[in-house]
Amino acid sequence: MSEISESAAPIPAVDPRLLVREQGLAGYLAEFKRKLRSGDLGSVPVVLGLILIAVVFQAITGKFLTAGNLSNITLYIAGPGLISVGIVFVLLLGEIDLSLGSVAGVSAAISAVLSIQHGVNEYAAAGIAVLCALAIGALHGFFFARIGVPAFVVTLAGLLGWSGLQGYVMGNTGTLNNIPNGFIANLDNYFFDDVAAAYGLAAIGVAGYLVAALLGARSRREAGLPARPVSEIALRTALLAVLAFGAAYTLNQDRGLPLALVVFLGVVVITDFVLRRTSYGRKVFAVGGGVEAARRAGINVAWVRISVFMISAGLAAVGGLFIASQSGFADKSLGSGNVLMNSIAAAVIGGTSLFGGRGKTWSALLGMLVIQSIVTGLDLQGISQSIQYMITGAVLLGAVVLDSVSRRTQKSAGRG
Amino acid sequence: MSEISESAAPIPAVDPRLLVREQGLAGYLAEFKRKLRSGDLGSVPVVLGLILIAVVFQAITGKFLTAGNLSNITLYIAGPGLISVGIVFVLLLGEIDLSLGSVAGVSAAISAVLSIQHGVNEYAAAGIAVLCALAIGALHGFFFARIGVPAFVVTLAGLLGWSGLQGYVMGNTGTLNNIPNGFIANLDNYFFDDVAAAYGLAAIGVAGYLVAALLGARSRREAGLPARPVSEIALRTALLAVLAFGAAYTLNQDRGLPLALVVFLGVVVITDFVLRRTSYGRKVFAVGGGVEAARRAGINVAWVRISVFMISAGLAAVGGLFIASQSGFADKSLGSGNVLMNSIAAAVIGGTSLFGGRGKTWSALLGMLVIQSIVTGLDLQGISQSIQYMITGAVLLGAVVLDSVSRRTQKSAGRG
Amino acid sequence: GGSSSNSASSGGNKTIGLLLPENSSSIRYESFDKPLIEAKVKALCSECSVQYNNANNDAATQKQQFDTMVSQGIKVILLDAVNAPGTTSWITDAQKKGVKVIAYDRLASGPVSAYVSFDNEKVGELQGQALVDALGANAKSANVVMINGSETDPNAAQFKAGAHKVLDTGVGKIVYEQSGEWQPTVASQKIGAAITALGKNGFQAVYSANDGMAAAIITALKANGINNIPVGGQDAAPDAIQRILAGDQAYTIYKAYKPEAEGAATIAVDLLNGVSVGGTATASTDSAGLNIPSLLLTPVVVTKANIKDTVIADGMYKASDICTAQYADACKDAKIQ
Amino acid sequence: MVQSDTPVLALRGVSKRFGAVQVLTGVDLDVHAGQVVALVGDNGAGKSTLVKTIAGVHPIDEGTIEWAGKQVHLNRPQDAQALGVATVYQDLALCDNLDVVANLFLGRELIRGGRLDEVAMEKRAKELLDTLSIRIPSVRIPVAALSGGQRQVVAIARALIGEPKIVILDEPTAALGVEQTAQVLDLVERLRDRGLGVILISHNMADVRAVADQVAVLRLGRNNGVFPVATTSHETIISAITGATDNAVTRRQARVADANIQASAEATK
Amino acid sequence: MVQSDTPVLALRGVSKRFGAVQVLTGVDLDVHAGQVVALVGDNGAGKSTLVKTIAGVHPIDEGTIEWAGKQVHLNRPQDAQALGVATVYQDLALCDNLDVVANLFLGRELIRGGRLDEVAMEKRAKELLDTLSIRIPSVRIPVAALSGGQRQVVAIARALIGEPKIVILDEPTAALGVEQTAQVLDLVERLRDRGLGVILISHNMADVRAVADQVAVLRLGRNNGVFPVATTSHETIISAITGATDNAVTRRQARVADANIQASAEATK
Ligand SMILES: Nc1ncnc2c1ncn2[C@@H]1O[C@H](COP(=O)(O)OP(=O)(O)OP(=O)(O)O)[C@@H](O)[C@H]1O
Ligand SMILES: Nc1ncnc2c1ncn2[C@@H]1O[C@H](COP(=O)(O)OP(=O)(O)OP(=O)(O)O)[C@@H](O)[C@H]1O
Ligand SMILES: O[C@@H]1[C@@H](O)[C@H](O)OC[C@H]1O
Ligand SMILES: [Mg+2]
Ligand SMILES: [Mg+2]
Repeated sequence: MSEISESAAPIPAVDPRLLVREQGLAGYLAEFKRKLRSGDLGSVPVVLGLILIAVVFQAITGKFLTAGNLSNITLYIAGPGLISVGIVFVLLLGEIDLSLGSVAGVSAAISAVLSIQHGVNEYAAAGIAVLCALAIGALHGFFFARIGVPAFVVTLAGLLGWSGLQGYVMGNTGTLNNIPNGFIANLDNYFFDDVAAAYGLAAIGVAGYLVAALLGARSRREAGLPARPVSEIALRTALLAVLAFGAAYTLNQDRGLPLALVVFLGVVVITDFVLRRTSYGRKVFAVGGGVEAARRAGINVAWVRISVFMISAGLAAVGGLFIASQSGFADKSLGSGNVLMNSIAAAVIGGTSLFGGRGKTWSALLGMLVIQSIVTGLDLQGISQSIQYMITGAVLLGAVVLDSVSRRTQKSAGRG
Repeated sequence: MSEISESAAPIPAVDPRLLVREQGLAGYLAEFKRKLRSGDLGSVPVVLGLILIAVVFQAITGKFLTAGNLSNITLYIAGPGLISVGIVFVLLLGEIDLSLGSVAGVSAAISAVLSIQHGVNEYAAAGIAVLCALAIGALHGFFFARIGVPAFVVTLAGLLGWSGLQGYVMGNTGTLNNIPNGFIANLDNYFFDDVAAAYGLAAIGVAGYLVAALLGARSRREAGLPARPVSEIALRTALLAVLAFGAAYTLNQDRGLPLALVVFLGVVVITDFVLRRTSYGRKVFAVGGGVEAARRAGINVAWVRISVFMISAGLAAVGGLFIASQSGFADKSLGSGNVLMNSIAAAVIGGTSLFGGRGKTWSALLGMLVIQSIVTGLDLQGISQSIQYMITGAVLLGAVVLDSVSRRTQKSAGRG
Repeated sequence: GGSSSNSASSGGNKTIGLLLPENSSSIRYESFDKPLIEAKVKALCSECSVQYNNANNDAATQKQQFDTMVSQGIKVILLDAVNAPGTTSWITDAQKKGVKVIAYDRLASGPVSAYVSFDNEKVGELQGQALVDALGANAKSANVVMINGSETDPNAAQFKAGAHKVLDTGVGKIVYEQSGEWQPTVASQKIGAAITALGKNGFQAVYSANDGMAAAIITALKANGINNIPVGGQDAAPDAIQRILAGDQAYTIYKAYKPEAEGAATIAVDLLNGVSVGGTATASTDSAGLNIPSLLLTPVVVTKANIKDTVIADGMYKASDICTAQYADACKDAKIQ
Repeated sequence: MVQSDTPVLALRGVSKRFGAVQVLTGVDLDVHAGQVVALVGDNGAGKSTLVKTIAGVHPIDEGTIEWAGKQVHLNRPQDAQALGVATVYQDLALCDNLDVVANLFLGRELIRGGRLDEVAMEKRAKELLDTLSIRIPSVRIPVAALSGGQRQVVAIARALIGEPKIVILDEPTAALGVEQTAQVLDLVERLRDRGLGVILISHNMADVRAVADQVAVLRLGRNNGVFPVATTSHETIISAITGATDNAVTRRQARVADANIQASAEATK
Repeated sequence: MVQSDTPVLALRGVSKRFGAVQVLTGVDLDVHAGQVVALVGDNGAGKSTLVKTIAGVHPIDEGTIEWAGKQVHLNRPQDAQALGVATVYQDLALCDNLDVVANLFLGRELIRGGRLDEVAMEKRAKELLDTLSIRIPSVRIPVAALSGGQRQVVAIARALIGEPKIVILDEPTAALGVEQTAQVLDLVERLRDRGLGVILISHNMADVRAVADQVAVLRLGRNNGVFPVATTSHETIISAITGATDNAVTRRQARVADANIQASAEATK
């Protein structure tokens, strides 16, 4: 129906009320200052909070910023972090999944029983466990999307039911040690100790970002659309490079590039791509932003919901395997305790809304780093449990207050 | 501005499209049938689920419906039930409070330490504990409503912080036994063993309902508004009477009327009144239904939020005292574990929405009865832990599927 | 209803209640205690039955289960309390209704009729001593890391106290001490923090309060390139036995569940029949001024040297349970087949 | 105006109930290709409910819906979209969290190499919005930040993506400025000229008379007459809507005329 | 039309920015008691934003607001309400989960003996809705179940509870039927006669000319003239709104007139 353009009244391309950014670096800085003032800062407050936490713990313990400690932190966050990525998907729908700890537990149990007790190949066993988790997610999704049981109740039933199944599968065994140097044992404990690995990954990441940004900007300019100036792309790439190569250097000071970090980062990057750049991701956001509007747009809401619950369960299964790898075994209590709460908290601290339609999978990474940094910092200091709980609570609150205050400025300046 | 009515065009009183109910009992039944068909059944499905659970467990164990067991169930639900009532308030706002288990725990700890270790009068100690909880709730509310930190994060920090404080307050003691026959000891264990007590309460309840319904109907008729027909009031009163006197008879077969039941029922009735019949309650619903609309209506949203978090924390404190009474002691882990999840689940199972603006405090009672019946029924049968988890999960889901299926019919017939 | 006031010995109700605290951090409860007790009760009294509930580590839940049993008219209850010091009022009230309670494994406070257990402080002492032994000549100069049980578990405090009794004088220094909350992942992170704080050579042994945490600790140590320093636990879990065989773990504490469970079952049936328990409960324990007839068993340290003579000889595990393909060689070395 | 004998869309005896309210009772409606049918009626007459049944949002309780002479079942919005029904809802049905471009293409995103072709979508979005004379600060802000009229134009533009056979517009100009309204009326005429069927709901009789061929009146959920626009007077339609010749409109006109003849002449101009 | 010298409400140099968009720039506005000021402008001109600053929903960035000659600070809706500003928002701002009665009295419930006086509220609600000629199946259904026009009437009725000094109506008749529109226009006149100040936002020039005393035009967030209605022509106002004498409206009129003189005569009647 493009012929309807024929009678269009000429409208100036740019609305005169839009405060257009000056070209070049100066404009970039001016815009940053404006954003700072109006509180529109994205992830900056959380990152600042993270830096603050690191600096304070370094000052207190003198050990926080050692290569070994930072490397350990990447190992600790992989398992719960993967679960948290799944939770971001569920939160984007404006729903909750309470079962993910149990799903992680039952998956680790299935994989361990198959490979250790029944001699199934470890890769196959892990694959079967993930498939079981996908089926579990589909079941949750079915009851939620088709029968209409609130997700909270479905996944609460799942929380109970699957941890029961986990106990049942483990049977009288109780604990199954990972096969030494096997696939599961290595997941969270393998390091690419060639220095080239870490630097290579950093280089690929930075180059990938640069190429994508330049190509994107070019195709926008060709289409006559406003595009990011090259100076800004350069600045962002430089920042990314400092971060990436800094991390690579630090990891190489210790044991090298952890496999766990590669997997976790890979999952975050891929899911971020899926959510922001594919029509599936668009559907997830649409359902989270307004179920009825999404339905009227012809989106198969039930299928989107079911698929999201499958994704979250699948990622929880992988997270469970990482947790088993970290502890050295699978047992009846894997995935219980704080695992679920921490994963949800990470997503929320990282900036994903509990009310749907707003968030990104990077928040799982950022939030997990905040939580784990607090825990590890306090562990380094070796304080008693009660005091540790109190401090963790306070620091958690503090880390988010920063973000909230900036958002509040933004809100009072917006429609909200 | 009543003079603006002067030029009103005459409009027939009743819209011809409104399917007006026939007068009398016949009309009542016809409407019930219509509601049944369109799935607009309110609490009926949950009540049916409850009856089903009771019948099944009676058939299996042969002991479920004994007076002693039913009487015990009322004791078990009082503590978590009171917490659940507080959760209903929070859920009505569309928010969540994760700290309530810890608040219950820290309150019980404060009360126990004051009365047992420091010799403070037990009533005063309990009062101080509740005041502390109110202060805690105000603090949560402040961070949420004024600073803008998401309630999830504030109360997660609270969950950690207050359970840390609980451990700190209990110190090296670990466990403090209630003073024998003291105030706390009696809370959940005292029975009015005079048969007149239970029957009297039943009579007051039924008579109160009848008088209120008749007066309400009269004043509506006098104002020319459609009112409930007397036949319907009679029917409802009769149903209530059967239920109330049946319960009274059963309790009198055992140890009499439990104080815990009186308190729990009293709290449910009073909070129900506050939510449905006062302007404060109206404000809570308004904020839950649409923050911005409520704000523009001139409602002090921040104050409503803070007060709700105070109510939930205060009720959690009372719940904590009941739990201490039930277990016989206060310790470092009181309020941890399933307490919070069960309380939230009860509210949701009873029909309160997680998304705000829809629910009632009776759902705390109904939902708690469902959960506790499953647990007690399975305990009577004495099955192993894993299997018990799986059955609990399945029955929980089953109990809500009934409700969801009926709501789905309703939804497909409505705007939803 | 619970209105029956007949004395227990008149035999109205032939059910024995069994209340266990949890089933996730240790397999003992549903793999050993429960089946062993059920079998022994059946063997002693064919018309008797056992009603079992598990509290999932929640004291309030356990109280509900206790009350439910009392109101059903059960007259003898074996109670392994989630919170042992908190049961005074439970047992006092039950006693008034003619219900007899046996404190199983943990000494429930209040007027219990008998007590069957291992000595938890003794467990801690044995753990400490085993660690000192594993360090051998270096013990006096060794730095030791302690990862204790949960601060909310009263048993954990006793293990900790017992271990300290030995370690405080037996080793050089406790350089890092934290609660692992009975959670493997937590224990793993605590040991990571200890390595960061003290350096890879900063300690020479790790005390872990149980086997579950020990497994995670050993994994973390290996991941940090620390091999072959003594780590010990308790519970004699099968995987721990395997680690001991492989040389990864130094020792565990074996609490022989069979005599404990069977002794408890015997006492329970005796109480049900109104028979004196003196034949089984030969010892006596002081509990708030009361002398409780007791059966106190001695825990045993298990190292590579005595696996064959303890857990295998007692029939707790079959050799085939332990000697899976990976451990076949180690089994041969330890003369287990 | 090319009209065939079988209507593209025909409703026969359609009824719909919500709980205790019988919203539609035995409603008939015919829409031919190349025809603009205005659906008018009092507030709450059931117009929006009727078009939602056609759009597959609310399945009907009784009656039949025919598409090009064949009975169809419209149970989900997809069903109607697949036939070629594009709908602009009165409540707009936009996703507040998504930006203008994402809303325009929701469910019909342009894809290139497996990923969203944001450049092409953004370009097309700008063109479409220009056609409708709307000025939006940026097509990359969430629609929650748009003015009422801007939102409405976004919703209208949505309906023009794809190749519909029938376009339903539920009060499309309610929030629009004079210029935008004129553009939408132009648009309706262009759609008719291209042989599409259009259902236009509006309370603005001037607009209705300007573009509609037929006026179908709904009153209290029932048909209350179908009038050819060319040969029916304004008063006839108003009294079919209100159900009376003496109504607030006529009373107001009379009163205003009494009070100030000159002002009245201006006002109705 | 009783008018005093000091306006009840006066805005001086009001500016407001949302993020990267400068929505209002140095806007002035005067409203006297007993005066109806129409605020008109293109979609997105900033009309709703301007009234929201008066209603205390969005605090202003720059400029001053004077109430009866004294400077006031309106930071919360309560502040404006306390002065006597009643507002009907374009997006209505109703609580979807509450029923009609609860929405009408939200924040100003009638109380008797400590509890809500539901009977009195329900009675008063029915009276109010009757005044506005609206038919709503039941005042006890949640407003989510109402038609667009029904919801709008509820929002208008809300503004009449209490004793306002200034009533702001942001496109109050956008979703209303002919009869309801007439009632609302009557209402505006009655409010003026009772000495209240009224700000009326509308895109419907006929309505504006019918009831307004003055027309204030906003264009791209700036003042673009204030005109007395009686002495200003339709075309002048339209070109102040669109910023051009050649616009879609005039083009459309010319085209339609060419094509069909008779239809055109009918349509503008
Ligand atoms: N929160 C916000 N963030 C960014 N821009 C906004 C926000 N709120 C409003 N705007 C912009 O401000 C401008 C004015 O909006 P406003 O709602 O005041 O217009 P209006 O004159 O009422 O238009 P209409 O006639 O369509 O209702 C619009 O361009 C809109 O996109
Ligand atoms: N979910 C629902 N439950 C009950 N009644 C409903 C529901 N949805 C709509 N109604 C009622 O149906 C009637 C028709 O509504 P509808 O929205 O179709 O009217 P309309 O003709 O579009 O009115 P308007 O011109 O105001 O937009 C109204 O009386 C409304 O209250
Ligand atoms: O055996 C141990 C038990 O005694 C303790 O209470 O919990 C942890 C177990 O390992
Ligand atoms: Mg409508
Ligand atoms: Mg507007």
